[in-house]
Amino acid sequence: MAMFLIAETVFFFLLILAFVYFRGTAKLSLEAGGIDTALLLASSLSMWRAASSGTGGSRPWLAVTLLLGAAFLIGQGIQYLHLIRDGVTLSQGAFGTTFFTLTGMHGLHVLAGLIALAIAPAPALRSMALYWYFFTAVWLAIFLVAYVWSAA
Amino acid sequence: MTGLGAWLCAIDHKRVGILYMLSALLFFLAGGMEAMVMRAQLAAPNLKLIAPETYNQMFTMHGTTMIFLVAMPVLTGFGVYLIPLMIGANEMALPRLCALSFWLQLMGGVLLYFSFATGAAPDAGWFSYAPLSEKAFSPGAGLDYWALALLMIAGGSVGSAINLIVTIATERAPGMSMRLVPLFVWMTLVTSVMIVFALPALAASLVMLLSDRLLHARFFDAAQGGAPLLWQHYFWIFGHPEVYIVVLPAFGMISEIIPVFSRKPIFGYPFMATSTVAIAFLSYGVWVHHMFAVALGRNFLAVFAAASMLIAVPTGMKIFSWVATMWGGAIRFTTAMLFAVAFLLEFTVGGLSGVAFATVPVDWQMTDTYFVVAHIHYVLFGGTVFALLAGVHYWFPKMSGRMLDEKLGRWSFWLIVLGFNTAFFVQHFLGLLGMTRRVYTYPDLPWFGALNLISTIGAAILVFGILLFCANVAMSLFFGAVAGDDPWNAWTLEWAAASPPLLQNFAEIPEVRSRRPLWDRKHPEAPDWGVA
Amino acid sequence: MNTFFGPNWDLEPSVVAGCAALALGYIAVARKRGLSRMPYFLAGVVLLLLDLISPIDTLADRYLFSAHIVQHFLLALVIPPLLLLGTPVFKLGALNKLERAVGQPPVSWLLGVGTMLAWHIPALFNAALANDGLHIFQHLSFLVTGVIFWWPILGPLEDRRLPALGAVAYLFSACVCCSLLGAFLTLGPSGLYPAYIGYGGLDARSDQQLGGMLMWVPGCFVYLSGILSTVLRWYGAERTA
Amino acid sequence: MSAVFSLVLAIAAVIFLVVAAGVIYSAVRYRSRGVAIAEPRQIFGSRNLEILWTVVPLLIVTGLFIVTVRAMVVIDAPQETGRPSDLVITGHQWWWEARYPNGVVVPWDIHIPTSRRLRVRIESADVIHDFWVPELARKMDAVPGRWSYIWLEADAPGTYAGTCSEFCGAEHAWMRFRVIAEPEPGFEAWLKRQAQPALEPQGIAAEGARLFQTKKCADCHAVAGTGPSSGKGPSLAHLASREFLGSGISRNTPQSLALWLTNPQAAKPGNRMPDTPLSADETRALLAYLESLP
Repeated sequence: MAMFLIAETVFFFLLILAFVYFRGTAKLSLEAGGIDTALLLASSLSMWRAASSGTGGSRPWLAVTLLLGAAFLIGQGIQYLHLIRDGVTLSQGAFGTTFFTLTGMHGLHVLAGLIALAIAPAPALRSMALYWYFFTAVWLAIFLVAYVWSAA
Repeated sequence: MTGLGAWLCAIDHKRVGILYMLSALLFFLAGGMEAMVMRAQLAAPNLKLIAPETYNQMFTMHGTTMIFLVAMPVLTGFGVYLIPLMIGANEMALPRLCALSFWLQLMGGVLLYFSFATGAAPDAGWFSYAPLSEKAFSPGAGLDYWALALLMIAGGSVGSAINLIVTIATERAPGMSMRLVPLFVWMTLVTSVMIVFALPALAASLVMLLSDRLLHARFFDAAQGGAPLLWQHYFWIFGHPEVYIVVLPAFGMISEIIPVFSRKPIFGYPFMATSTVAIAFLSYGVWVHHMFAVALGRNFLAVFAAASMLIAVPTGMKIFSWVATMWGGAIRFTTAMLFAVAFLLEFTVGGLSGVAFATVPVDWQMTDTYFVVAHIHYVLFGGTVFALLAGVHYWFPKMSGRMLDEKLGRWSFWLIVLGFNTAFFVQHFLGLLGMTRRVYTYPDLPWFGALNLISTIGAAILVFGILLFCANVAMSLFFGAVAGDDPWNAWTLEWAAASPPLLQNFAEIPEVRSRRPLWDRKHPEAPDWGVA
Repeated sequence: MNTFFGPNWDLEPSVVAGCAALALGYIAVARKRGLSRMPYFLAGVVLLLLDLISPIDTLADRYLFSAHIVQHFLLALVIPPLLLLGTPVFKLGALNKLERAVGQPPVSWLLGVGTMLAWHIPALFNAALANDGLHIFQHLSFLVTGVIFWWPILGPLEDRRLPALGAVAYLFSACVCCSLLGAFLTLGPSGLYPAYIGYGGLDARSDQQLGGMLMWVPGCFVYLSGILSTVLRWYGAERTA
Repeated sequence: MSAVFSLVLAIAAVIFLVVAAGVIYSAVRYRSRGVAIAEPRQIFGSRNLEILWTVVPLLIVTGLFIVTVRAMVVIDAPQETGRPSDLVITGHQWWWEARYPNGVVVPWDIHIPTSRRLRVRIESADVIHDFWVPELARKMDAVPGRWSYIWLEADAPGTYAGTCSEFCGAEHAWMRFRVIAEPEPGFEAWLKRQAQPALEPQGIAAEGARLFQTKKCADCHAVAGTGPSSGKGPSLAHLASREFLGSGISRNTPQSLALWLTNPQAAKPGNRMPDTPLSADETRALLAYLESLP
């Protein structure tokens, strides 16, 4: 899993780099992004609780993680809708292109993580936890670059 | 399960390894046919055997096939087959991932070739420069197939690379520290780490290309604020390490074969291993030498020229070390050794023409000409394929339990050497005369026709040599002399297993105390671990 | 560089005195343990002296960003390894606590790489140019964190050194950060450091690019050499084991 | 350039000979003669030798690097100077277009004065191309959205072949061009001729001129020597005086010109010119018109 995450690091690093390179500016809602960040951080926390409570993992905490993760995706979806309503789409210049590709790829990974988490057997929980922390960290980087830095 | 079913469901590393090699052979023949179509079209000036679009599809498919569906899988196949045997393990660490990676890679290949059936094979070259690869200039579905297939292959390669890393890290026999692994294992390890770091760059660029093509994103569209050069940067950040990914395991094979047939240990193992690491690191800092013809600023190019020249140093160390291994030995010229020696010479030519390209002013003339075509073929055919042929002749007895026919082997060797050099050496001159690569035809300029005809004749000889080799493999599989466990009197652990190895490779895991465990066993009076 | 010891030399007394003290102190302390490693140490000191008083310093203060990068490169990546190579094995004694605190690889890595990155933030960098005190602090911090950074790799105490694989990861990750900074300075927006006016044929823009590349390539070369020598030493250890 | 290349070639030849000599000597001298003999002396390496063949190549590449940088400075045109470009060259799928400061636009036969170093700007209208005249200049990629500069200079009058050197699609092979260098007075006269407007067409050619508009030829092709071009198709100004058609794929004969009118895809497979149905009379009229463009 660690090796796989190294590969993912390179992948997302390059996508973020592309975003930085284009330096597209559009007004993103810092609040909405902040809420999403908080959701994902909270889910990582509950993931940690779930994974660290004994061999079988903790079912309730796992459910909390799933819910928070899903809430994150819904939050992302709402943001997408707002952006598209404001005319910012994938084909609308450099910002739309890089923003949607970057967050879209991240969202897909979160979605895949959710599904895997829902069906993963207990022994796989520790690997999944690693995966989950990793994509929380990736999101933090995205948040810092896309929401904080590019708005500055 | 028996027969075909057993092969399809195989998760044993030996079977998966063989599957890798067979699929690679199949695609090698396909890629070879594409090459022959091109050589036929180029045999004389102004020929019109095939349409320009068809020609472009041919070289795109040839390049993509040879890199992604031949070189990478066959080297992975050797790794998957040999590495557990070499480190005294009975299995890969993650056997199911091993099978999954293979099928992903194969399905990627099938998807790529399926594009022919839709009538739109990709035609933008194996590095598909944007914006030519964008929907506006390549409206057909071919490039979508290309990108999707490569994404699958990338996934499969990363999977198998991770598996090899974990296997080498955790499954070694007792006593075999990382300092004692055979060089093939070491170089495969370095290669696998490189794959983990390089293939995601390809995946990122493919995702961007697909977003552009299918979702109307604007990554590479200059008119809409995109950056066409971004593709080149990202692709070559993957692409140059890729060259070493398909060369380093071949180095590893040569490092196993030359010592055994020279009856001497490899010269300077620590330097051999360290120079591999140096190559791996440097290969990430040289990608811009594929872009010297772009106006990127003189200083910027100089940086990459320096790094590109520097990479010749560790490569040179290896070549000198191989020669030094032969020096003072007792050399047996089996077919395997013949290919290994030919590798040394051919690869040196390819390496040196590479230094010419690092010299920026030379690159400003010679890049994208047939000089490049000659260079990459000396590296990838003269290097990788010759090493692979040496490897097949060396390990075939282990894999099948039978010897390859030496007489046929020699014939195929000389045909391949003759054909290869005839086909590709003249291409250096074509490049110097100004023939650019990827042209479906050319005007009747002085020498162009004659040199191209020679090249085509050489390619035909090469095909005969390869077919003879295939025939040798097929015949020896059934009629070859029985090999025995250790026909070459070799030193690494795979020769301690049965030929072919049983499902469980080793009845008892041997203990290892030096880099040549079987030498120690055969020479208890002077074991390697006794040498200070 | 019109004349040797001409006006372009910046014979700052504190620097000369500091270097002299360093060299004399070294000889005084190390004499008892033999001076076989002295050439490394003295080379480090001489380089330090040259780095801070030669015309490089004058260029770096006013004219060329790239000269400043050369200065930092020497301060952080060349001089500390030399000093450490020159340091004989000694007992930590009172320094033990300090070593425990900053000699841990994660800490030393963060200090070394963090210093490198932080000082190139334009605001800090330009502030250091404007204020002499800050500038001296900048150079000192490069030197000190440089020594700390290289401690787990080249430090005199074998048992405090990182094992080979760890050392490779340590140096490689640092190399990546350094390269990224270099690449950013080379390829990113120009005019980050407006205090520099260029010199000779070098305009401000190519000056910044050159600086970035100097950080990038020779920087990487140092890290890479570190990695390779670690690997080679690792093999060497096997042979004598 | 050629000096640098010779140097590289010489170094490469020496290294290759050293390696080959080592291989061949070992192969002959140390060949085992069949009979099983005792193992040779086991040598594991030599630190000194390894250092030798690390340091010597290192010195060689350092030297080569210095030579490289010096040559780069001489060859390469600075990308940013105040000096305006003497010539703008644009790559199109699949033809080159040159634009002179006085507004003259010509496809694929680029005239330059001798003994003057021209600052040439390279652009692309669509995909990446590469401008390459081996005898006169370094090659330079034409990247959409970027301006790149080279020096172009011919010491002697003559015709120099050039081609596109970066794969750019179906007809990459026939994206050739020529640089025709002549002494300053001849060049100036040529430039003046190119700037002259087309003559008023007479007789059947006048009918052709009308068709040229109604059949939408003029949407893509300019016929005036100067002024804006649509960028879609090569200018046809002074067509009759040209030696080649279609970036060098055929000579400029009435037959091949007619083929372009009736079946452009047969004239140059894959090119971007659409089929325009023409009757035999219309073809004749258009031909007459085009051949009247001196």
